[in-house]
Amino acid sequence: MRRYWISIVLSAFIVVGLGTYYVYGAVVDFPEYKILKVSGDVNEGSKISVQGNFSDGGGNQFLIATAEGSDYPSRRSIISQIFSGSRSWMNDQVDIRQMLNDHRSFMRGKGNFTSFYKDEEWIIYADAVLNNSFGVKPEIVLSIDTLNQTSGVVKHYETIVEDPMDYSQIFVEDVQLIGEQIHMFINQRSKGDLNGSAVEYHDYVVDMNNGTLINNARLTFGDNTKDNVELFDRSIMNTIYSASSDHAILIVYDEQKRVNDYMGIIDEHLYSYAYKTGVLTDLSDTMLKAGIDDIGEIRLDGHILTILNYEEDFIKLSRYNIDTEKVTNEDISLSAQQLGAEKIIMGTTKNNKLYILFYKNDIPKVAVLDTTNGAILYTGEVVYEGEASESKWTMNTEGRLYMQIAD
Amino acid sequence: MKMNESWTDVTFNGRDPVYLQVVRHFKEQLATGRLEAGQIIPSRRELGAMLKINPNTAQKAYKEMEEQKLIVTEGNSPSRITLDDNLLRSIRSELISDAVDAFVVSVRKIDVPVEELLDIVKQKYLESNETERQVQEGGDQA
Amino acid sequence: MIEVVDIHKRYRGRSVLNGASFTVEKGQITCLIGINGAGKSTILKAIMGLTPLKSGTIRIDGQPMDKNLYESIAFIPDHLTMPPGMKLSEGLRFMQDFYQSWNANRAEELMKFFSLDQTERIGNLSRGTAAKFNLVLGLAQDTEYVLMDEPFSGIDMFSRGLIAEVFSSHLIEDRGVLLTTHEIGEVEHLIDRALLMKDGAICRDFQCEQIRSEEGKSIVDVMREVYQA
Amino acid sequence: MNRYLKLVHMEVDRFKYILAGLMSLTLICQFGAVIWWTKSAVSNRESGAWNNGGSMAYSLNPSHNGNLSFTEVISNTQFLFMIPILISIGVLAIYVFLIWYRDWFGRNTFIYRLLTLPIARRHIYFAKLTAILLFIFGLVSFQLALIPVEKLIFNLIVPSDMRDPSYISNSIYANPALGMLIPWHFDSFLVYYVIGIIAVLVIFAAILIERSYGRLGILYAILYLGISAFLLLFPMVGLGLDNLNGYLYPNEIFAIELVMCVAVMAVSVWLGCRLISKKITV
Repeated sequence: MRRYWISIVLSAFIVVGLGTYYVYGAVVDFPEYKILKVSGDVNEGSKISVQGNFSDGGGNQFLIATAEGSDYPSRRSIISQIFSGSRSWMNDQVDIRQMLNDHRSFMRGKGNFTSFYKDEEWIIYADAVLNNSFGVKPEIVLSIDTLNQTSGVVKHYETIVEDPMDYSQIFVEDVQLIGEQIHMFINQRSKGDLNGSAVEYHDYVVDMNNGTLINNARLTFGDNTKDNVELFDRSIMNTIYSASSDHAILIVYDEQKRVNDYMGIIDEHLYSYAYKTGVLTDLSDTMLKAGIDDIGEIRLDGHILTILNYEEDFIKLSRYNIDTEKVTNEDISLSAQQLGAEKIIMGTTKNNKLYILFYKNDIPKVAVLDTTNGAILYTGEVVYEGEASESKWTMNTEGRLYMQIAD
Repeated sequence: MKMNESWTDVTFNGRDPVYLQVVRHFKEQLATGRLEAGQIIPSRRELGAMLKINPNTAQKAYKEMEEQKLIVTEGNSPSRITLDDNLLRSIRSELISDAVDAFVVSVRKIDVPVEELLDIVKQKYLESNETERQVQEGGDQA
Repeated sequence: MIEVVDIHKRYRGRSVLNGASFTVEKGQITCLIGINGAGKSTILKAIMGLTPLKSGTIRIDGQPMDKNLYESIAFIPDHLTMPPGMKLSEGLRFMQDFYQSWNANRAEELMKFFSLDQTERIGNLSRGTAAKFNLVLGLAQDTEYVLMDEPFSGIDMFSRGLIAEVFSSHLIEDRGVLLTTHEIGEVEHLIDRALLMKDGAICRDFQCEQIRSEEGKSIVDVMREVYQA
Repeated sequence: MNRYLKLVHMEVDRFKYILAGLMSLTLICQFGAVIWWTKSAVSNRESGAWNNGGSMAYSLNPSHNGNLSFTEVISNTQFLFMIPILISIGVLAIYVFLIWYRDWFGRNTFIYRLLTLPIARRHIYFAKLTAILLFIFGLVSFQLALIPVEKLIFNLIVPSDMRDPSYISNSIYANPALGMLIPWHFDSFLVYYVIGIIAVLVIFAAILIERSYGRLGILYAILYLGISAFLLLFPMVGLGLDNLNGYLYPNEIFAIELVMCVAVMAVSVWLGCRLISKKITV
């Protein structure tokens, strides 16, 4: 046996070395951060996940803290990084995730989540493809798949729309079903860089029974006549893309013509487009009347516009009803002091809750408010769980902090 | 074994079967008295080693000699030279006659008168003996 | 008995073996004679299963080559087959480890006979010494058969003597020996049987003593007939 | 003792000096790096040079309170740490070929002996494979064992009041090479090294093909390498894994990739064993 010592030692060394590392070392040896309840109902905090960095001198480690504990994405198994990591945007949408589970075969090869529409009876996927292959006259192909959830019947139509201005980009912003008509809200950009490129919004209406194009309405807004002014636009769609909604929101900035860089906004308009009537109304003035002077972070739920504004020292939330053209209830407005915060980092709303992330003496904290009445439902803070000797750690507040709310 | 030195420097020709050449060598040894009647002879393995021939050949040679009654082997005891004097004597005369025959055949071609021939033979033979003796003495002194 | 039946082999487009057939009997020294590149070594390799054949069969005591037969047939190639890094002692150790047929005492005996130094590194051996150690490795196995490739090629004459002595010793006795050579010289009187190779086949196969007594020819004479014809 | 294990030992024995060399190289480079960097950092602080913006290494880190952590040492000595690792990888990669070819070439062709051993020839194949794995994991666990020692050295040099605590596994990640070598997650470890093993198996098969079919063999071998590489890579790049309209779902692509790996692995082993026992020629 003694002749073989070298091999025996080597093997033993390997087993012991790797064994200990992967059985003990790797598993336990990491800083654990948690969101701990300070006041209120624990369940309100369960959806919150705070993202930040942990640093011990070497490069920062991205980490996500929740009520359960902390997760280090960079340390996830390579398999999950490669495979569940790809196309994760699909799974991030709760409605899409549901459809993926229920209708695996229908969802196959459908990856553009703004192209989905879903109600009790129908699931519709309407995509627009630009066919400008060489030698062919450029044309837009509207390809529509419908699934009748009760009968399980799947239909597929393709409708060709000729493309007068040779679009370089085409993007389906929203799909809605009104009666038996499929509305495709599409953003088309002609060739050329951002400024100087022509933008059009179209509402293509297609008959869901035979796929024929009923109407192609181009939305006209702002006026391009003013010289040294350029229009920049952004669109706001229903928070849950696949859900049915009567409106699409467009925000248009009149911006001073760029000489070499940004010259400042002259004016901004907020339009709402009603699918039923096809009418585009400028809400800017009425909203001003309603006391909304700044559209910061804006989201659309059905016919309710939620407008959230925050700075380091205050946060303000307004809810505006597009149909009644009035704010639904008193604004919720809080100062940092009221929150007991040194600095408000961010706020976000979800299902009638306002979530706020802030920190005080280097400890990240979170608060949850009811948007209907402004009541504080929950407050919590991110704490380090570990040996006291190393408790000097907090989540690195110099690095960017961010908050996500699970569905 | 005293006999070795006279054995190790045997050279064979490639044309006659090796085992016959071995037998012949034995006979020469006998005729010149290097081997005596009844003397124990090397085992075939030793022989093979001494003559650098493979054991099968040695075996064959011994078989031949046994058939010619030249050597005898009782049971497991090592082979020894036969004690049969007549046979031994006949070997000697056989060797001599063989040699003389060969000599006669070659000398016939130039027919020399027998007396002259005998003289020459006698003279040469003595000379060769003389030189041989000197060689041996030289060897002994060294 | 080793039976080689109608073996064919092609190498780099030319046919090296071309229907060679012969047998090797136990208790006999059989010599495979042929000019360089006649395919002598190839035959030995083929018997040892070191190179695949195009066609033909090789049987050892009636069965095809398989791992257990390596216990009963030893191969002594024309060069050492042990890593240069090893000491001679380690080399012997290695053989002992893997061959049940290994006979340690005989190995000792042979090492003494060739007066080889156990502590020497295999890489540092001179050609002659290497050849001797090679013989030790092959002959210290208690095998039925021994195959030797050119045991005398490039060996100084003193070593030749020693090696020749091995052939006429009990180490060879009762075994079936097949050796190859391109110069008959040293082995002329050692071998029982000669196989003359030509064009990848055996063109003459005779018992040496027989051809001497019956035709009064030496092996060299026969070779002349074959190779100068 | 089982003959297969004896063969493994023999292969290990033949590589021991190179292995020892690589290990000591790693040790010298990394210890040297740690000592040198830490010492200079400490003296920097004692001389107070660093907080008037002396050495830039620290100013890189925004949240720096003047204390030193072991992780910081690793992240500032990456190059010196990587050199021995890369050299080791290179040497092992070459030896994957040499472990076979050294038995064919040179004055003594050991392969004659190996192939005429009274054992099933696949043992030779697996012995060489096992040896390679022992070398790889031997070096990895050696590296792993070095890190705590290096941390100890760090603690000895730096006075405790100037020390920030740090996590071994985070320190490992401070150097990408170490992170690859010893991933934090065991799944990743498996994935990396199984891929490596598959590569070794494919190369072994290619070598044995070349050894079995002479000059034409070189062509076949390259062909085999190409095909295997294609089969292994195709599912990852060819099936639109991150194309949002890709027809296959990611987990389906994963399944295909898995099947490919198993297939290539199995075929390579089978081919290797078959060639060495039937077709190989010396």
